[in-house]
Amino acid sequence: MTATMPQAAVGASLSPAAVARIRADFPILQERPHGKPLIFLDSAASSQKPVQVIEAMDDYYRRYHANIHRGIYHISELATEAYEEARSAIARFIGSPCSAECIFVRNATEGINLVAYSWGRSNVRAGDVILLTEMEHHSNLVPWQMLAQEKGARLRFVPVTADGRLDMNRLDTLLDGARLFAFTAVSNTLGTINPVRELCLRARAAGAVSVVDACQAVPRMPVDVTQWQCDFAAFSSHKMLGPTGIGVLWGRKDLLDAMPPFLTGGGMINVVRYDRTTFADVPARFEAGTPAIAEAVGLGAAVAYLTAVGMERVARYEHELAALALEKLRGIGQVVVYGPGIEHRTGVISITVGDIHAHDLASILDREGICVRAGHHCNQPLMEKLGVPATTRASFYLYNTPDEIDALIAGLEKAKRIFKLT
Amino acid sequence: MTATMPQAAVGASLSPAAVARIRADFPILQERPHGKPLIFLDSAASSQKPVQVIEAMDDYYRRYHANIHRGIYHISELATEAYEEARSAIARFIGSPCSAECIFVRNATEGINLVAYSWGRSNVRAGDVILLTEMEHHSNLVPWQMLAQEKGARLRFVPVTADGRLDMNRLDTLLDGARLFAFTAVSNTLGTINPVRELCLRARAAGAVSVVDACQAVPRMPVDVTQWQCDFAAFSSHKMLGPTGIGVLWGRKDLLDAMPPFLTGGGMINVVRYDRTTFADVPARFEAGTPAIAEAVGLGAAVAYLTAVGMERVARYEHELAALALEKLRGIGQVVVYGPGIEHRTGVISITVGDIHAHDLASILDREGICVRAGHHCNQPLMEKLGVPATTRASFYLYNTPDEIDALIAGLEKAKRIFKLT
Amino acid sequence: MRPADDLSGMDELYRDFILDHYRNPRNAGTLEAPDASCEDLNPLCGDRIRMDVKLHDGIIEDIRFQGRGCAISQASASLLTETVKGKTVAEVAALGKDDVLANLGIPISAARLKCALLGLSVLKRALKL
Amino acid sequence: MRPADDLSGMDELYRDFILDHYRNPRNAGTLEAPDASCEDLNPLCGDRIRMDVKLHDGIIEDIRFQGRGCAISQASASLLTETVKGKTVAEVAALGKDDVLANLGIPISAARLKCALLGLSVLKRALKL
Ligand SMILES: Cc1ncc(COP(=O)(O)O)c(C=O)c1O
Ligand SMILES: Cc1ncc(COP(=O)(O)O)c(C=O)c1O
Repeated sequence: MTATMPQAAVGASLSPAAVARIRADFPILQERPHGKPLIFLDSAASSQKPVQVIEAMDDYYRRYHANIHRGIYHISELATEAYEEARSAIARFIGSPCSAECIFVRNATEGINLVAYSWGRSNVRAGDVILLTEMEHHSNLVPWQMLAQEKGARLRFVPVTADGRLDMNRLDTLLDGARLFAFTAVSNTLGTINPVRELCLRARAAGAVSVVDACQAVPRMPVDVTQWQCDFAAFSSHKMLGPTGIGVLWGRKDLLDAMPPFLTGGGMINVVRYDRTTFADVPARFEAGTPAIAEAVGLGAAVAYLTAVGMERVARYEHELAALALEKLRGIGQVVVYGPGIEHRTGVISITVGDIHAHDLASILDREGICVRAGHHCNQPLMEKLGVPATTRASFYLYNTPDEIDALIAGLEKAKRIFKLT
Repeated sequence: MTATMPQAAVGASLSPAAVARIRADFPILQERPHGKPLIFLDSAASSQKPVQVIEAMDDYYRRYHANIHRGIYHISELATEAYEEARSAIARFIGSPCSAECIFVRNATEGINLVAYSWGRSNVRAGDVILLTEMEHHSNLVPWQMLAQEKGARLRFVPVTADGRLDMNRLDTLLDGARLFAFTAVSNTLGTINPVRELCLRARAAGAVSVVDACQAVPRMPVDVTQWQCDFAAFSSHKMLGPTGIGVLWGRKDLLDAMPPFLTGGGMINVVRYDRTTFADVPARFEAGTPAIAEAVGLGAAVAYLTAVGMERVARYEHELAALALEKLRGIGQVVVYGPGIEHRTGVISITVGDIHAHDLASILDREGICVRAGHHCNQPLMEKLGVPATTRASFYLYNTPDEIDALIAGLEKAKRIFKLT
Repeated sequence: MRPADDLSGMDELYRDFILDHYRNPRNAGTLEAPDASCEDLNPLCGDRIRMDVKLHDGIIEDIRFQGRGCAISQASASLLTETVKGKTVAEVAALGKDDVLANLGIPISAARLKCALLGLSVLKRALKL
Repeated sequence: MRPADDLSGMDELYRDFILDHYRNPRNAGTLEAPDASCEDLNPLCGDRIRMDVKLHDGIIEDIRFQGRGCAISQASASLLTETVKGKTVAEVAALGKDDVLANLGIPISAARLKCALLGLSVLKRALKL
């Protein structure tokens, strides 16, 4: 719906000029919290939005908002088309052969819950094994605890090694007898990039269905669910330049076709009688009630933006920033970096600095205009395992710059002076 | 976040000048589908949005978007405050004594499903009765069918009388032994306004929990859940000038406090271990994952807009439009109006015209720029009972005018000429 | 208030023969012991059509339809029964959206396309195409 | 790159005595057989505090706290234990947000308020206030 697209330079990564042009698309980067330029290093929690996305939703509300699907008038037809076009755009973006495999949900969390309730409750039985990893976000852990508790199934965990990677040696043993293997493509705390395709193939070989938490992968690297060979994948719009209030559950068509509905009500039915109901085909079967229409339009615009920049480039640029940050962090004493070496990670970096608690560190950085996340990152058991109550996490995205990493380093040094650490 | 507010004139209803000023706030009313001015008579499906709402969300994305709750930096604090302020504003708007009673969901449909899954699965047992009415939207019918099926409970229905009202005579008999009574405050097909307070009190007297589908009530009349004496109420933002992608489940605090979680994951936990989890208090317990933050801000702005206009006035004006439309419709031969007399209804009017099918009628009106809904309105069993495959529904809201009703009447007459009806 | 328009544009959408097929559907009813049969509905709008077919040597010897719904869906189904009588199953298989629209000869908006195509889709399902 | 700022503004937030209470908490530890005890955490950030109290005639005779978390939460709890020793339960009941902030004497942002108040809230729960 919006015509202007980012003008990224050609090349392997993003040039400084390309990044400057990208930055110009993000109005929030003009903000000056505490009188300092905003340095946003918390995109792993939620990314900022380019004008293209904001304007696409604006345009929707100003020109063609209407409820979809059942409206026999012009603006309702436009809204329906835009909603379904967004679905198709997302399907193309993640290499899905068929747009009906993309179900709109509120966020990745709801997507995973949908699988746990709909697939899980009708396929997992007492004594079955559900395999997870020790690095899962609460959203890819608690729904499986609930399912295991309801069904009397057992949870197992792929251990995380000392350098923050999955212990692949024990995988086949752990997969033995597993009905389902749910794991994250990228750790939101350690930055670890997991070998998704290998994990999916080994799950399939063991007869387990694979559920990929793609929340940190889809925003920052090329993702192809066909290449991954996964069965389900969930991700959130708000982490990939899109609006809040929408996310996607991707599922293999044959699995989705066989699944009972989860939420029920308007829009997902075939024939309703007072005493019984038959349900619509996917994706409608899983989209009860009026959906997040404007948000789908916004997510479609976000996907168009990322496609125009090129996901290969986004991934390479973020990797460059991560490498730079790791190198500079090595130069500061008392900084501990968690997670694997640069070759296995993306631009999500968790640290601790001496005895400065993460919240204090984040507060000090905030006064410098620097936004980082502090806490357990919805990874409490992993924190426990790492032996820290909390870490401070900086995460980079296509609009960040090397200068901002310098500012982060200067902020950390200032924090050390305040806390009288040498 | 936006300063300008609608300038409604003082008075019992809305004056033509007040309506003109309101209309100026809705950009979409400038559209010209098929070269004709847009006449939007489908607000019962989804309302249009004033600039105040669109701009509040714009402002959020341009100035202070960040993930909420766990962010120790300026814009995250602003986002958290705005999100919680929206919750408080909604609580005040519906007379809730405590903002923690308002849970953000995607839409009314999800709100009702939340009650069915969380309250229903832990409170309804085999043989229990769930009482509904014959005029329920699929979203307040199918979730209860699913629950009844899972638990072996029985559904009963309060009959709809010939003039489209609930048969109150049989209510106490039907309530006998009921665990739960779910009903709509206003029929989205017949326009009937149900006696919510009486229904809730009689449910309570019979020991049944009441669930009010407030989807068509909250947008168009003053609602006070304390006065209603209900236990749960669900409604959608998109029908009350707010954005898509968000809705509210209101629940009595003591009931919510005792309910197990529904969706699980980030943001709704207390302590997570690999093998077990304890959960946060309400409302957080029921808001898993990153919520619809921008949408909450937009809904807050919608509530501010409606409050500034005054819900008494909105209700009276809509009632006046409905009375005018009913009178004019009586003047056209072969028009059948469904639903009760004007004293029991709001501005939602379903009709059939001779043997013209609703879809054909809607297509003809569309060419005149008139947007109406045609079909079963997610009320298939009620349609069956009325003995019609579909109706054409016009619904009015604060931005509609008497002129638009004249245009509707002219459109209906044209349709009759095309179909050669006299 | 806007002036009453003339009927141009809309009589385009609802030409006389469409109304005639709507009110007097051809080949209306059901067949006893059909060789192929299918009933389906468009869940979004509730339009419903049933097709009964009598086959002989791969040729549609007789066909009946029963339905309820809008003028577009019912007229389109009625026209279709006229078109296919005497045709081979292979010829029906080759029929597509364009043939249906050509048959109707009127502009169909995206929202109404499913109405127009319901008859053909039911017939194809009856014939397992 | 931006010039390194001086420490003004931030040493306001982390004055020496705050750091001192953080690193050398007063009344640290637990009590054997306390008359009142409570442990709680702020689930949003994981800060955790336990308070043990020895009461005599409605007076806080002894108090110990144990915790982990940020400088604000731990220093605030440490300061609190000094404040309440020798006070009556009724006096503790009267303590509120303003008293805690006055004790700390530094500006606290909305996001950090829960850290500052955690100690008081745990103590009040221990005393069933
Ligand atoms: C009475 C009633 N209940 C429930 C709904 C469902 O609302 P939503 O689709 O926003 O969940 C609607 C609107 O379609 C309605 O009119
Ligand atoms: C790896 C991972 N999984 C799941 C989530 C949950 O995403 P959301 O809160 O959008 O549902 C997140 C983000 O918080 C994440 O980083």
